[in-house]
Amino acid sequence: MIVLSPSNIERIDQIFVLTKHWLMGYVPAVAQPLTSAILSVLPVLIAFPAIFAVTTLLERKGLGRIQNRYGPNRTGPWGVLQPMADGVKSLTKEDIVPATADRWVHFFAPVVMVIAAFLAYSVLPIGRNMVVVNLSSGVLFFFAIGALVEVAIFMAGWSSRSKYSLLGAMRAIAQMVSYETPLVLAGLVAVMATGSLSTVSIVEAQAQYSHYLPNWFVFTPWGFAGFVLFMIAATAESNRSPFDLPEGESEIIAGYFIEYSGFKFALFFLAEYLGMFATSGIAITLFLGGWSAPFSFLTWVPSYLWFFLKLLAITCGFIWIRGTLPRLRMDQLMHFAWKFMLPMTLLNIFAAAAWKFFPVGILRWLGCAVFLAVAFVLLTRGLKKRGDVSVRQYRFAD
Amino acid sequence: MTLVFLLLAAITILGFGAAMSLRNPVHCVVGLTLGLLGLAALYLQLGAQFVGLTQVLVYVGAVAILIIFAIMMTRSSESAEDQTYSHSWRAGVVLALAVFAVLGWAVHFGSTSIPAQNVMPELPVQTIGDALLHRFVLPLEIIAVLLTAALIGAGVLALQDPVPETRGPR
Amino acid sequence: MQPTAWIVRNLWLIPALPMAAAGCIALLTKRHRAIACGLAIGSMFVSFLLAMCAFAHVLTLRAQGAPDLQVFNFHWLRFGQQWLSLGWMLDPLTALMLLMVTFVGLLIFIFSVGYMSHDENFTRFFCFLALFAGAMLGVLIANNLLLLFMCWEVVGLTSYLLIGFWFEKPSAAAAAKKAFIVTRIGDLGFLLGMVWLYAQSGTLLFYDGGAGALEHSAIAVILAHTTIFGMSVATAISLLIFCGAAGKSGQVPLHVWLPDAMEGPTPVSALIHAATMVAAGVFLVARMYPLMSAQVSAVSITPSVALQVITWVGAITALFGSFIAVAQFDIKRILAYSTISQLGYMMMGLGAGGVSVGMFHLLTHAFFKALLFLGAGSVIHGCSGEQDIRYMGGLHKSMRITFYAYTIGMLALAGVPPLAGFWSKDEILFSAHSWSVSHIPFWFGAFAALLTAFYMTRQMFYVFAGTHRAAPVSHEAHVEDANSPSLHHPPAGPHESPSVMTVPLMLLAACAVLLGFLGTPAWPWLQSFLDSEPVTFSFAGFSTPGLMAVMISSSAIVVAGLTLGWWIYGRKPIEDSAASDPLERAQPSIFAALSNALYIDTLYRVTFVRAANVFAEVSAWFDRWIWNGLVKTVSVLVVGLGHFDSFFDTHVVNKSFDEGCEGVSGSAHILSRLQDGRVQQYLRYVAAACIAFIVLLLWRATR
Amino acid sequence: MTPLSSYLLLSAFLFCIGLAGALSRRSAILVLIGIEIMLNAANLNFIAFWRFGPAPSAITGVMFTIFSIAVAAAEAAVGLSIILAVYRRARTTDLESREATRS
Repeated sequence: MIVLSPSNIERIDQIFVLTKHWLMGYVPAVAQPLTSAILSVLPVLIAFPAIFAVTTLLERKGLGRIQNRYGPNRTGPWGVLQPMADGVKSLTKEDIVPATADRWVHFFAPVVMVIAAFLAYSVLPIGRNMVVVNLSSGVLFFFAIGALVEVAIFMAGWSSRSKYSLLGAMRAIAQMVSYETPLVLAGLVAVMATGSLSTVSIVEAQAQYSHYLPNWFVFTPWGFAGFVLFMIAATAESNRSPFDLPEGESEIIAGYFIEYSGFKFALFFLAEYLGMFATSGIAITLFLGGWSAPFSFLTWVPSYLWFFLKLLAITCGFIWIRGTLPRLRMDQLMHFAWKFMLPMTLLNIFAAAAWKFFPVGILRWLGCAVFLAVAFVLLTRGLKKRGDVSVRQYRFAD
Repeated sequence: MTLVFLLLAAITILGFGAAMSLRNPVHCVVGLTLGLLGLAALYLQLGAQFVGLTQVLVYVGAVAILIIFAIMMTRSSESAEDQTYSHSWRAGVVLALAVFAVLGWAVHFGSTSIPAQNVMPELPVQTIGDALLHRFVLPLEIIAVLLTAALIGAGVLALQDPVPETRGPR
Repeated sequence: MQPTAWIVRNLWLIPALPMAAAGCIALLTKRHRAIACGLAIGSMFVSFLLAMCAFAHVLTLRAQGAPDLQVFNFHWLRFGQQWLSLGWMLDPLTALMLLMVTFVGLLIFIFSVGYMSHDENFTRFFCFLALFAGAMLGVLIANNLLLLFMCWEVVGLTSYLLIGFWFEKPSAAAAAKKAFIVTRIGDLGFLLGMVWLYAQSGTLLFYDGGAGALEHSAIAVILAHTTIFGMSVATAISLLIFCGAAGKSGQVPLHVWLPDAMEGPTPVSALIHAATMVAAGVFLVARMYPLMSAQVSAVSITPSVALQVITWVGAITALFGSFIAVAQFDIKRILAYSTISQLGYMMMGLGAGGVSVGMFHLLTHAFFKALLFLGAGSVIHGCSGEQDIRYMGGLHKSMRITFYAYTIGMLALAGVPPLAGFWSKDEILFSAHSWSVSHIPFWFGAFAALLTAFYMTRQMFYVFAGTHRAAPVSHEAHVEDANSPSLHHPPAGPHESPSVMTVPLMLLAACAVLLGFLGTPAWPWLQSFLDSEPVTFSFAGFSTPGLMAVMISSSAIVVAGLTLGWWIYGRKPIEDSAASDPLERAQPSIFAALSNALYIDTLYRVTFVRAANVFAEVSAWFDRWIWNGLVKTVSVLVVGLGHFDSFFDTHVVNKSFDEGCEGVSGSAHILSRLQDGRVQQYLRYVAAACIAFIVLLLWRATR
Repeated sequence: MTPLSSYLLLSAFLFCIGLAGALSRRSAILVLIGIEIMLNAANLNFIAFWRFGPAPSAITGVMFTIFSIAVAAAEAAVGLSIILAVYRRARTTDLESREATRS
């Protein structure tokens, strides 16, 4: 039983950092840069795939509950060993490459994708002093890496020489490119508020507390709007329902990785989830105060735990949405991106800029909120009038 | 450092060379992407972090994707193998080599005088932002106008018969 | 310039509002009658309120003993080195006139709503009317002779438009032209005077903190010079400017337009005669009074030459107008001639007595003359367009209000104590009596007073007494115009006018009665207001030597005139419209002469007009044969040149040019080989060029 | 420590690769790619000069690169849409085919 003295708390919080430094002590000076890099990357390489495994199980069970069934419950107690089983299966499966496929591209596509997905984590501050590289323009780096994914997807879709995969790839790229703009613009708000592109300093800016409550950006009107918009765009970026057209089973069976099987398929699957975690992570970093505790009296809980808790919450949200919302149509998707998301994010940026110029106080808060609300109402009203965006009706078979 | 430089230079040359020499346009685009990434890495190695990342964001994220769309829509990837190089490609290569020779001579001749800075220059993003909004505000505005014009023009050119995927090039 | 009050700074609003209203109305279509008259009357009303503010401001200034002349000048445009600056001023004179003009104008506007109710050009009428009033107000507030002149000219223009309002009637058009041209003659003098004044004093501002044209320095400068006949430049300029005044307010040589102006609608006549146009002339003289009265030796007994001239002209006009008025049959013409004579009175007062005397009469006259005209208008309206007094009569039964109002107006005009006319006219007579130069103007004035009383009585008896003598159909020619009520409803006997017409009448009547008491000798408030002296109330004012005598004698004269009128026309009421006038029976020749306005028009026709025609003929001939010939020859030459040119073009220039084009296009054809749409070809050229360039550079650099 | 000249040589070489491609490819799209490559080579020059130049604090080189990237993006967008328009007419992007050059 350890005593929760401040020093102990500090130790627990920084345990991984301390461990790394302790290990570095044994390494000769020549190899130190490389080793330190490896020691920083390794935890990421271990932790997130593990989370991925857990999440698959969570998703399947959650969806099961939502769809009023049990989900996996055979392997192991309550089916907890299901991820293992899946992993083993996908590793042992035969790796089929279509005869007409473009071998090299077909091979490199999943590799590039996974690399990109992992690269994105290098700027995520998982905990206090726990970031792989603290780039002075980390957010930019994150979005830049996001661009790499698109190329990978295209490679995958095109190299398979199958109309389904090509269509899926094209859909995916169009969608990701269209939603990248609102994603970046929505994220820009936090950067504006902090005045820095470095993820670490963004989190530190949010980690201060004004009695009990932290000043996370999500608690400001523009922050909240930005967070919502960002999450919508992120859902589209990571091709999840309701924006899962690229792999819409009912239309193009599995989209761009229809021709992949076995390990490569697993890689794609992994990359998808890693991408989702990464975008959630950046959302946490930008709006939910990264590893900072939600209440000042909870700061004794280690920071990384907070990060992963938030990540878990957002993941559950993703799953919930996936289980709830049906898929959009392509034109609806595009209309939504260009006619709603883009103007809204721009207005949000305007609001955030105005926020800087008004004196601190409830009045500023209210004014900003009213401005955004009015903008939202007017925009949706206008779009509904023009019939670009409409409330969807569900028609049940009767 | 030199090792890193050689590695990146090799990657870049490899990528661009592939982009310019491969027969299949899609391979060319992949090569181009590789080269662009290498170049971006070179920028990073030179300490221009912001530029490098912008390079990736713009070129890989936008230009390469755009080219991909163009290829897809012009069906260039199914073009016959025999007509990838123009008849006078030799002349082109010769010319290029000549240019390289001249440039190399120029570099060799010119770059003796400049002393090499060993200190890595500091380039925070704030500096760039300030410069953009103070010293370079006029070019910035002009670029903004240019981009708008390009957006509209490209939209008008490309949207003659609207294809769902090609709405407004980014 | 000391911080000026709000009202002084924004005095321009007063004329600007009616003008703006006119502009708005001009944009309306014929259907928007309500908007039109609403706009006009509303604007006029607001100006009236503003005028009251101005008046109050002057009064307060007076109460504080501050200088009650406030100016607001501003640079307008610069030519050469110097600025031409305009401005407006507020002094007792302006304030008083503003109040009068806006008030009377307002009443006349209201009246015309009823009078013009049947006219289809209602909106146009109100547009002109508003513009007219606005221009007049501009004349009043102007602190710059140029600004005044502009507004003056606008007044002239609008008078032209309004007199010729029923232009489809040739006589109206002719009258309009006449008014315009005759006043132009005067304005020419005015313009000359203005230019001369500018040349002399270098400024046209009246008052400019010591630098104005009407202030001692400038006047001293002007006085210093003398011109032909040894009269000082000041006199010359004054006389020239007085020409303008005479033209506008119909002094004798230039009075001919005024009676014809009766062709316009009656409210216009009222406006012209009572409030605006003719008053403008008198006002101008009053405004320029410092210049007019300037003379070299300040302490001389006799007034300046200009004032003497003004007095004489005024006296003659007074007598002249009243003479002619005796023999007229058109109700409005009678009033017109009486206006002429009254204007004469005013001029005489200005000349002999000074600003206050003349302006006092101008003020009272404005009210009762407006009253008379509107009354006449009401009568004409009631008699469905009849204007000839021989075909009226007995209206006192059918048109009670009009009758009483008219009676009051008539008595006031005749100068029966204690009505307004009495006091003002008496002032003038007294000042004429005590004029140092000669007594003749006084006798003229007295006789004119007698005649005035006489012809007004005559008119009264003709119009209201006796029985109604409806016009036979043959007299449609007399009917006012095509648009008049007569066409809309056949003459169904005389009837009282609607209240929109009678209410102004009553208001004016009240003023006509009461206004005189502002200027009684016992309590000469108005005079002192204008001359900015302290006012005292004491009956000692009556004890001025000679005043009582003049008063009694003038009253006696008036009574005599009235009785004479009654004797001739009143005893047995006129039954027959065809019956000739008693005077005519007595003295046919004189009467004919008078009824033809002493043949002045004829005189002008045979002299000036004919001369003009002859000159026109001559110049036409000159034009046709001399200038035209010149032009013809020149044109022939030019055409020949043109032919030569075209020949040259076709055979020399074009040919060579075509050759050139051939060459260019041929070479371009050769060059275009380079520009086949082969992008890479271009690129190669570029690459080669850049190689060459760099090589050149390096080569230059190395050695 | 890599000297400036090596960067310059590299950029010169990349430039020539781009030039050679632009000169010798038939597909308009690939010519465009070649042009992009040349632009990038130039950018590398700017960055290198900024890095090794006498006054790195004057960030003109970086700025120029940023602007040229923006311009290049615009140029790519317009160029590609022109190619699309041409393709609609001539059904080809081959620069040496008569239809493409004519339309």
